[in-house]
Amino acid sequence: METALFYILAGLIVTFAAMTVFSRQIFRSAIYLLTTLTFIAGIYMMMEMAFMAALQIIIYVGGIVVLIIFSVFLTHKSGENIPGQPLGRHIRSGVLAALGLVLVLGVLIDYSFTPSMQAPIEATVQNVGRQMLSYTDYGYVFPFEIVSLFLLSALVGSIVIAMRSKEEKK
Amino acid sequence: MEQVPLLHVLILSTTIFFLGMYGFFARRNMLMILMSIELILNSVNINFLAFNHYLYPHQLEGLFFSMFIITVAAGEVAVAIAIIINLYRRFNTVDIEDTNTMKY
Amino acid sequence: MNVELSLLILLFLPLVSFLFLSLNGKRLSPALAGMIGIASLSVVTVLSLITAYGYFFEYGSVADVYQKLEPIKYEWLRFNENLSIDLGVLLDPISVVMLVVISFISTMVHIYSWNYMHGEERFQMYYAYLSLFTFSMLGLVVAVNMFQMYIFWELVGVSSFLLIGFYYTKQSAIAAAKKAFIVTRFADLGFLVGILLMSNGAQTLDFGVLIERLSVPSSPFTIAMSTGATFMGMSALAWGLILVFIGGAGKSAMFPLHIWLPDAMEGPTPVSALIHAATMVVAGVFLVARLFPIFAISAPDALEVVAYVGAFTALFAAVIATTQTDIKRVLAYSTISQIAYMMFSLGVAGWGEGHNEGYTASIFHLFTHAFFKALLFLGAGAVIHAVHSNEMADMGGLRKKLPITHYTFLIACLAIAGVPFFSGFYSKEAILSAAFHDNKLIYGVALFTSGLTAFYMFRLYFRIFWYKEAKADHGHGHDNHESHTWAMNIPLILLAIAAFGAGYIPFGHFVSADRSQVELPFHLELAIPPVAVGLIGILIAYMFFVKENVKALNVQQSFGAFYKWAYNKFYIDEIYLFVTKKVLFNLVGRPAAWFDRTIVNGMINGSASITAFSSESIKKIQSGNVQTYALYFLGGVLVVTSLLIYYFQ
Amino acid sequence: MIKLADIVQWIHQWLTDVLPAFWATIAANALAGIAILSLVLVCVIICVYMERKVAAFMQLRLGPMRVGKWGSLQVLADVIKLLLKESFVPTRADKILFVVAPVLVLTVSLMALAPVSFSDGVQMWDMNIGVLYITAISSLGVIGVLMAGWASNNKFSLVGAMRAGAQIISYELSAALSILAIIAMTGTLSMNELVQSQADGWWIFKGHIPAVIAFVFYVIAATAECNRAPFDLAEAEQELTAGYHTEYSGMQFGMFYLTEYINMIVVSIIASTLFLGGWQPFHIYGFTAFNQVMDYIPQFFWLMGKVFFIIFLMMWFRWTFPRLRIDQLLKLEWKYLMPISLVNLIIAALCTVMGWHF
Repeated sequence: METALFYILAGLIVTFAAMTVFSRQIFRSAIYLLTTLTFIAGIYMMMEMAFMAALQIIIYVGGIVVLIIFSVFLTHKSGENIPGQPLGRHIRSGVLAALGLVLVLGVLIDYSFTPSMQAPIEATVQNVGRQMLSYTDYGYVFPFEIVSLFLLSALVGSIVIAMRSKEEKK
Repeated sequence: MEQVPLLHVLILSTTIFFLGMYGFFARRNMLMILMSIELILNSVNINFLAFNHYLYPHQLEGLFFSMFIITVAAGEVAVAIAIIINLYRRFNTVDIEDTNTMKY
Repeated sequence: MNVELSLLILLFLPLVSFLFLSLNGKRLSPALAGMIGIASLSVVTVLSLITAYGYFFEYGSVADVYQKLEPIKYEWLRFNENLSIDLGVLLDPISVVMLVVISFISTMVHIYSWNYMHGEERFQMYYAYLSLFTFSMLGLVVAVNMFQMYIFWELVGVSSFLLIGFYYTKQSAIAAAKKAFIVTRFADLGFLVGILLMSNGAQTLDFGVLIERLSVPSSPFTIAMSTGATFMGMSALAWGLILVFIGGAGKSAMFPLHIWLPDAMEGPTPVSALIHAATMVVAGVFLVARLFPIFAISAPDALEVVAYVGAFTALFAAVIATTQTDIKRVLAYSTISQIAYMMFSLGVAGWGEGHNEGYTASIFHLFTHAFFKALLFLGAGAVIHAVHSNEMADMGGLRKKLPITHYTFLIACLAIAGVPFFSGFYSKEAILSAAFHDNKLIYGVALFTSGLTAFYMFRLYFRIFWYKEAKADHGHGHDNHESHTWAMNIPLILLAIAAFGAGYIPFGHFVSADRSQVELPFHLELAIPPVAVGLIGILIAYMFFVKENVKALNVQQSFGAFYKWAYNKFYIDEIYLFVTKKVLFNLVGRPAAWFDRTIVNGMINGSASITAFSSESIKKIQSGNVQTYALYFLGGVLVVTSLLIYYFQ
Repeated sequence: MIKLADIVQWIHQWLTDVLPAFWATIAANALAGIAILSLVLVCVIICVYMERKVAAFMQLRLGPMRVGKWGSLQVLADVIKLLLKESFVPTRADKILFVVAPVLVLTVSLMALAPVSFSDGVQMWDMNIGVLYITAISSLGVIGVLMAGWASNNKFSLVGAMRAGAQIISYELSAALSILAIIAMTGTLSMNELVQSQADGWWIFKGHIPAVIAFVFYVIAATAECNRAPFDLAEAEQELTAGYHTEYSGMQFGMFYLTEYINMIVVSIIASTLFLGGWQPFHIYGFTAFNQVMDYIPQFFWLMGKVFFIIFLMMWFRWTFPRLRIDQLLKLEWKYLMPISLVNLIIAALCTVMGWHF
């Protein structure tokens, strides 16, 4: 049953991802993206990464996609399609992407992975949190601090970029 | 989901990756490009978590990496959208090929 | 107080006051700025007097020979093991004398300017510039190193540029500042080349070592430099010295580089007194004196050039001075003439017993001239302040209105004319006797010039203070003008005392070519002709100008064309203009411009159009579109990856 | 005494006995869903009736009195009216999204009920990230609102949707920070464990100052998240007709209406679970007899009582405070609530580390 669920999810993900990319209505595109991301969260859930799934939904769905939808609201008119692109562009990109896909899959299929035999560690919030804030081996406190700095600078930077300059206000 | 081979998960992520690639190349709308980038990032996240889950279940490294990727994606989107909004104010369009006043 | 500290304070106090005033000038009240300038310069004067006293009477002399002391020496830039630029302080008789002169005159001018410049805009900046000038001049005279001297030399040029162009809203002031700067810069080029030549020959930039190496005829450096390649019959050493002398001639306004000095009178009058009479213009004399042992011992032919240039300039300037009507210009030409006196005095001097009289005389004249010329300028400034005009025609009969100015001016005139018992008499007599011993032609020229000097100075004096009363067209009364100008009167009185008394200093005891203590000989029979000539000059001036009459006009007409020539400064400026504008521009500038436009530009345009063509053809690829780039990138990655995986495996 | 958990257990046992395992799971899930759905519907009906009555009493009037005794059947009549009305889609609207939007918001708000612990042992899904799950799922609701606003192709809808979106994602921050203050003290995200941790006293009492501040802020933020007055800018009638659901009619509108109340219930459940002890009865330390009496009230009713208390609070706000302007609203969140919540979180963490709570 779980296997079936995975393949259903995978099919949905690929379908919605494709619709995201091909859709000519930008808002729908965003909704498709949202669906894709939610289903990916489902995949995480199946991989026993419930915490990651929740994060995925909170940050991607609740944050990023909402942000994208907001900018869609601000920059597009409801009920209008975005203009299509010349066919050559589609063909070029499509061929290249397909080639890449074929190449990677070709390599992947030939490769055999060796799973670990060690006892698994549960990805609970407690475990994640302990390792995240540990400063011994395999601790992630330094990247954590760096990321917090990064977020701060992104915050300040985006405010500065989007801020109207004074003369513009007049 | 032990019955699902790792390979299938990787095929899924690869497909998403190249779908995102296609979107990145083919679309001219900046928001579309941004969404394609999100797809690409997500496929990478799937890979990290899948490797973590299948190959190194005794560690949480993949989880941490994807967590940081999500964080960076959030920052990236914030800045990108700030830029897009600003460009929209200047050019009244989000088409990437119309915002070419710095060309040549 | 120890010597190093006092010297450091002496040197840097003006710099500190310059920085302080120029950075805070706007925020300070003018009075405060002036007080700061005067106070710092007074301290500098006291310190330099202390230094002079200490040097001459306490630690300077060993066995009656004054030593070259280097109390401060700091290595600044080292090029190789031989060559370095040091910064430091060199104390020897001439630099100590110069310290005293500069700081004293500068202080007088500071005090004088307090009143003279009162109410001027940028009063604070004026004081800042004065401080800067003082700093650079002090640095110049104590330089231990040719290059240090060159640095300060240029600083002196800059500050004189700033001060001449102080009234920068006046077109003529800007032109004069530019002229002074360009002409002296042009001369400094010679100086720089000279420095390079000399330092190449002697493998050092240090004055002490340089003189040591080049003033001994048997030293390998001297032999190498004086026997090597010759150019126009003179050795490399002589050319090096002549090039250095050109630098000095530029600053000291020797013919034909004198043209900037009369124009520099556009600056405020106290500035003229400080820079263009007493200190900066003697830098050239100082430079030649500094290198005098080399001149005298190793390259007498270079020294001869100095002598003839000096003598010619002296006469030339004196002739022009007799015809000018602008009082500051008269003084300017008189300055040129007097500096030339010092110059040829150095030129006629030699090395060794009996010949070094000229050297001492030159520095002596420098010393006395500083006082009376500063006094003349300050007096002229007082007159101008009262009359608001530079022209003689607007003056006359001022002796009652400006009694203090009148008497001090008279003392200065007597001093410069060489009337006995005034300082100028002693120094001039020494110069003339040196010239008489060495070169009769120069002696003759000098004697005649001395008469001319007396004539034009008294022409000036009578014309200003006697003659007829000027038309009272300056409605506002000047009657009590002097009563409240204490700051102008004090320097005048002090300088008058110095101008009278400076001659009684036994100068030979302090300054001589080989730094030993000598007695300047006094030749009564040689003193009579200049005095007689001077008195004749004064008499003629008295006849012509004590009352309004037509005698001067008659004489002037009898000279005819020559008078006109001299009045127009022998058309030197016009010749310069002709040479630069017509000859240089047409013969060099135009062809060069043509070459530049057609050949050089053509080549550049050609390469540019080739580049433009090739870029045009590949421009499409660089579309600035990141998507396209990413597409290419992915394509490249795919190709390389598949090559690596499937082909090179 | 029969506990709710025993009944649930009994039904489960019966199902597994009667049906094969696969179908038993399906049937159990279906039953649980039906139970929750009916519970929620009942609650919503009570809420709607309560809203009217509370509003009426606050304004010194009687409210609905005609349909049924005390107007008790009024809500039922409204539901029938909504069901019978035609749901139509505007011509230029994006039809799919227009139809999906109300379904999405309703689904999402119902999904948020999955990890709720209704009584000791009565829980659909005891997941270890329960609170996080609810936060995540309720953030999905914004999408439905935005979708509705965009799909309606109507400027009132669009502006209303944008306001609602901005408001919800802004206030989610301080809500989450307030939740985190309690999470820091308990060290768990599971709803069940959260309730268990309050057996010896509710967090609002145990956690003293930071918990009280967090509770107040959570209630404010929750009110805003539900787009209720005084934060009902998204549907400010005077300005925007009805906000993002202007174009909706019939049962589609009914779904939005329903969702609004379900959201209230959900946030109230979270508030009561986190701060007011969930289904834990009210105990006073040392008053054994009193505590015994309190224990006799079923846990489910304790939870419901707390939920309705908070809903009543929110209704009280609605008729007490005037509506804010949009800039005031955002200023309140970004300049006051969020910074103070952050500081509060730090204080809570400090209390936890130093053991300053009970």
